[in-house]
Amino acid sequence: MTTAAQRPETNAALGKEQLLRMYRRMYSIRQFEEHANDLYLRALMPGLTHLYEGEEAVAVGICEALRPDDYITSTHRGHGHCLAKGAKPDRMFAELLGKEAGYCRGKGGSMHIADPATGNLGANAIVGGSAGIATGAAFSAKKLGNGRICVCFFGEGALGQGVLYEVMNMAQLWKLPVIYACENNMYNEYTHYSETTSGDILSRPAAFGLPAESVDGQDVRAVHAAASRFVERARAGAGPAFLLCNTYRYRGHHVGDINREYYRAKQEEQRWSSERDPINILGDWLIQQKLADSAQFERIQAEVKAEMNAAVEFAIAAPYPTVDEAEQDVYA
Amino acid sequence: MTTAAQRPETNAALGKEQLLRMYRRMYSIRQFEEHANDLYLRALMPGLTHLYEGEEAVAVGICEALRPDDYITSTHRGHGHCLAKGAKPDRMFAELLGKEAGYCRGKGGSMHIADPATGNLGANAIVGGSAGIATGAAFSAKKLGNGRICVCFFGEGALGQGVLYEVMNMAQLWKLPVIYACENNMYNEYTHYSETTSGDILSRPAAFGLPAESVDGQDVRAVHAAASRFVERARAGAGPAFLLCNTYRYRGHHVGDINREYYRAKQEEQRWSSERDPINILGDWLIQQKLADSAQFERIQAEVKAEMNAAVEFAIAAPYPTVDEAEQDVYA
Amino acid sequence: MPETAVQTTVRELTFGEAIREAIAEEMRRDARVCIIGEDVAEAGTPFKVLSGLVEEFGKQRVIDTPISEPGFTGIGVGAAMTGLRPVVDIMFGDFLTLVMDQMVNQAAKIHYMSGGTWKVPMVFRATMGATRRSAAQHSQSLHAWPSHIPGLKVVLPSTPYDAKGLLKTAIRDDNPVVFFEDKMMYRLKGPVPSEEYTIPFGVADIKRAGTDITLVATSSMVQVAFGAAKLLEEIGISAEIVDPRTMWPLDEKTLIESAKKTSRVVVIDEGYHRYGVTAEIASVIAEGAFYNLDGPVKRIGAMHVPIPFSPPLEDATVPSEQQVFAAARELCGKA
Amino acid sequence: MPETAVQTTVRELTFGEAIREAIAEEMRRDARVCIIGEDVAEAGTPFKVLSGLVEEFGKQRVIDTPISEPGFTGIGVGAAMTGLRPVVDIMFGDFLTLVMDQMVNQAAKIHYMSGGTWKVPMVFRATMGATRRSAAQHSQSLHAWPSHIPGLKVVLPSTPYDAKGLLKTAIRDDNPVVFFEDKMMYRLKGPVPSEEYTIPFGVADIKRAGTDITLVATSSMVQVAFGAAKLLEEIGISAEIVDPRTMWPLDEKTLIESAKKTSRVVVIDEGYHRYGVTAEIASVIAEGAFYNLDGPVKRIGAMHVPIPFSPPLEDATVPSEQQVFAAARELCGKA
Ligand SMILES: Cc1ncc(C[n+]2csc(CCOP(=O)(O)OP(=O)(O)O)c2C)c(N)n1
Ligand SMILES: Cc1ncc(C[n+]2csc(CCOP(=O)(O)OP(=O)(O)O)c2C)c(N)n1
Ligand SMILES: [Mg+2]
Ligand SMILES: [Mg+2]
Repeated sequence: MTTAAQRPETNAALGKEQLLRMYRRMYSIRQFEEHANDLYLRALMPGLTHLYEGEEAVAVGICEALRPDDYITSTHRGHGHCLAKGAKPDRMFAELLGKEAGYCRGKGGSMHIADPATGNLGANAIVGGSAGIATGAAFSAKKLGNGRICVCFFGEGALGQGVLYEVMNMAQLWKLPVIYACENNMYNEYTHYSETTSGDILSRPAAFGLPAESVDGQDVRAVHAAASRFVERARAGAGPAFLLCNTYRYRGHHVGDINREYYRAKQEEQRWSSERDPINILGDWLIQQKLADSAQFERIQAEVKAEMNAAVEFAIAAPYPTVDEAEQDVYA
Repeated sequence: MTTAAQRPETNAALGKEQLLRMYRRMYSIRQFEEHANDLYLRALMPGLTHLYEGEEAVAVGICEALRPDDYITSTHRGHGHCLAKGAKPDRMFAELLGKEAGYCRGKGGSMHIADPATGNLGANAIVGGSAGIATGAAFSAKKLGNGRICVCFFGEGALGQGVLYEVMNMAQLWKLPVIYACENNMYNEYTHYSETTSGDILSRPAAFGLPAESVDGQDVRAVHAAASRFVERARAGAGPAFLLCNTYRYRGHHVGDINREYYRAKQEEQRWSSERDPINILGDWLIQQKLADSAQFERIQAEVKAEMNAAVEFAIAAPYPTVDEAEQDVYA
Repeated sequence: MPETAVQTTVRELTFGEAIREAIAEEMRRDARVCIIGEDVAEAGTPFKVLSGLVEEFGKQRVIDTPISEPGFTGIGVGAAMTGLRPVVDIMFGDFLTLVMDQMVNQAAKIHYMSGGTWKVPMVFRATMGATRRSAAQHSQSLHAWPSHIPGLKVVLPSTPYDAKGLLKTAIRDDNPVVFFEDKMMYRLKGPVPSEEYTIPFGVADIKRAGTDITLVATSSMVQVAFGAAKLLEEIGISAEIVDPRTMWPLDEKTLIESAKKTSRVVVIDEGYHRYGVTAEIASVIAEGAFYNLDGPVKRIGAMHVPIPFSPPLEDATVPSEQQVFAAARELCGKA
Repeated sequence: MPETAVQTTVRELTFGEAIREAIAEEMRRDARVCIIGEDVAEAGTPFKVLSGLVEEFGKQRVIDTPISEPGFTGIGVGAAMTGLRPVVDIMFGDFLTLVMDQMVNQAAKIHYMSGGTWKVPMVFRATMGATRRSAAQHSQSLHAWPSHIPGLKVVLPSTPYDAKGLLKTAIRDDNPVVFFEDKMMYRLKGPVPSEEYTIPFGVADIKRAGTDITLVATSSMVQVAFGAAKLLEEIGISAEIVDPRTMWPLDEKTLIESAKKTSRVVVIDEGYHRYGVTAEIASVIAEGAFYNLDGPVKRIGAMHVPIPFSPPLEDATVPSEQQVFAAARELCGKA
């Protein structure tokens, strides 16, 4: 467990272009989620979905440190990971609406978007359910010597699942190129994590020999810097690592979780969104560093909005799969 | 993680009587296992069994620190725990032979001996399978306020099972009176534990906030001292703890595991049994301290041998259950 | 107006309310009963089924856990052995996959393995049922698995009345009981008397009397069977609806008697079709009523595919009134 | 002496050797095939089935794991998705309880949930079978569970020949396959040609032709059926033995045809009796051959109790030749 002070800033040299791409990606996720919520409110989306708003810097900071052919596994709150790894919003919205044009032909929905083209092994609706898969992808990468790594995204709630410790043990024994990215947004559904998590989180991976760091999950540059070090290390064959990203979800556990005051205060929510917003934090810094001005942001925002509107329209207009497709894809 | 130097010797005042009882208990276990092996070799015992020889100080040191109404859970290698908690050899042998007079009416066999009268919640043939049960017994004890504690015995192989970390987390969150007693005999079946265990063992429970200590598992007084401190602490309401007992099994993983040289050297086995035998270690110390002489040991040994011989004869002569009993006890 | 007077004495409760009431009554009656699970306290579960219980019984008896299904189920087993009577909450029945070792290798076998000395009085409450647009990992009906395991009892209530009476029985039972609640039924209303009652296990209920065909249906499929029965009535076929209520113990007698009477049987269940509970029920009837059957016992389970998210696909996987109607009509030779 | 010449070209292998040979051949043929499990390397599993493989293929492809069934199975799933073809070793089938989430919620559903984009080509090898005096947690035959799950294929070989041919097919299959080996059969000998061959899934095998009654039997119960067939022959009843070989896909056609021919059926399997695979097989036959059956389809599974340790009790729980004989004789009206 190293502290921030000890670490070299490996992304000091982050180019302006990359910084603006990260800005755009975070903003895209934000917009995507706003639309998802809107689709729910307009009763156009079947079921419920879990929004990633507030946590954008985690997915973007980490995925920016990856190669296109690197793998990720994702969670029930997976839109951000998916977009950050390069998925297209139109096919994602189509999937959210259960349409044939979706990434999973409508069969997966929000909680199961997967995309081999971007190395996305899939979102997973079992908390902790992708820990094995991610470790297995790293196992393959090592055996096949293809230089890939895998990032396993999961919420701090998944710290409750024993399988996580089982696979961290094996990842360390076998020096597998996998990074366990814990998104601590402080809530397991409607329960504060302090009620479900004993001891010190970073000590857990450390006990299995994994290097473990915590990072400000609202600061995309910090996330990216930490992730880059672990990615480099893993790619060099030094094995797994654990990155604890402290963050916050702005909205409910899912789109239907509106009255939240029985488990968290409105002020807390307001404090995070007004003081710790990842998009603003990067935006302010870019302006301060004179790397961008507000006109640039406005242009990006307008472009993203147009793209998202078009994507939503595409998805709404897209046809449902035909009923006979229910029996397809059961077996390869 | 405190070190030995920091600890007060809480059992300095161990009386001679108690020391001799521990000697007798360890010797009983040794004799029991010799007979079990013999029953196997004579083809009188159905199936296989896992012998505890070499590890006697762990069960005896810990169980001597318990009240009769405290609970234990045990493993596939459970005879030692069972005897140390006060079970009768005759009914144990009867169980090993599948006889009606056995603790489980012959239904459980060696791997499932259970005995409510001595607080034995049962041996368990699923590695790590009793971690939940033990923690649940502590949960009851706390809710019912009956002052009991529970010891969960398990081999270091069970460190591979995620459920152990799940329950340690809850035990610590809820301050449950449970002690996780890890018997590190260095082998998971035929594989050295270093091939299956990353990081530092004591750091694992420590990561969940549990006090964790390691102890020389061949020194019954040391085991007893450490266990007593944890038992006192748990009974006082301070919560769970983890005791790592370093030990060795003299024989094969089970009675049929005769040719072991492909996974461990004969010299290693000899070194442990000649230099680190728990019965000799206590015996030598007692003599050195002038608390006993060899005549006393001989008397104890003769008594134990007679008891074990009688117990074996009882079991051999005992009848099998009648076939209709197969359908009994499925439901309470 | 005696008719309305009778109606007012029988309360209407939702399925969810009936379950909450059963648990609350048993917790009042017996201090050993406690609830263990994720978000069961203040949140009252995501389905709000347990709302209010923590306020009445406190955090000591309504216990929020980490997301550790194997672990907290194991704790439930140990607690049950040592003096408590835990009701363990498995939020989505799909997560039973995570607790099979604790349920099957531990809870179900401990009484037997110990020669009858230890008991495991606990209830596993699990949801089931599709069409909630929750996709393949949050929609399964896996009751066939525990039904296969000796040492477990398995309950599938279909009405608020049954839910309450059977759950009270489950909590009082000295064995591990797996209790399945179709989450799509939580808002279903039905009469539930305010007086105390329990319903014994192993007693099927004839939900509708009929003469031409027997529809054996479980859980929410009883509603589907009612819909089909109405359609059948319109073409002059009188359908009897039999709800076994408990998969184990199974009331073979009532099933076979009904089949003997009507001579035709369709078995409907929302579990996956293949190797599902319809197979056992159909076999029992096919054997027991062999000489009285006019046609083969027909089985209708969920389409044998992982449950898809897309609404038109998902709807197609669940047994429907039309499907049951068509199968029944064909069996009755009116196709 | 052409007869003996023919005999010498067909080798005899044990069931265990046939399995080892299947894996070794596939590992030679395809560098992506690897083995993951506890004590699979130097120890070659406690049953010695994999002995010698680590010597030939090295520790990089024969991988000893910690005692972490959920974890290493999950690793198998991820590895299968990304270019390997793992054969995951579940030492005792009873430990399937620990991997149901990885097997059922992950491996079985990933292809479907991803709309056909990801594949999970892996094999779960698990043992089954009682009478080894291993008691309730080391003796179960839990194949009914995966058979219930769409997305999985389930194999139960009954001879060395079938074991080899089916295991090679399993390893080449692009889907998760659960392969059950009765541990009491590992030393059973039978002919296994040295030439390469595979056996397709979904093709039942008529192990013995007969005319009066069909004995459908799985895994080691095929031997039991042979014993019963001999006894039946002595009283003039000609029994046909049909081994479905794969529970899924299930060769309904062959089962039904045999039943139509003989008009009487007994189904024998070593899983627990209730809600076991005999129920599905019996239902399929009872429906498909309804108008040809002279009597109800009889099912014989393991006694519906946790498997006891004590030899006389344990032996009583497993289907026996005598039981099958008695059931068949009665069905044939010769009781
Ligand atoms: C095994 C399992 N248990 C329970 C659930 C229900 N569930 C869905 S999300 C969730 C909370 C997850 O919390 P966390 O991991 O912190 O992720 P977050 O939602 O905060 O992003 C729970 C309990 C589940 N999906 N899977
Ligand atoms: C869940 C599970 N996996 C595998 C086994 C098979 N098995 C029995 S004992 C054993 C090794 C246990 O090692 P350890 O926990 O160190 O105990 P020891 O035998 O050394 O006392 C294994 C792998 C089992 N019984 N349960
Ligand atoms: Mg969270
Ligand atoms: Mg060991």
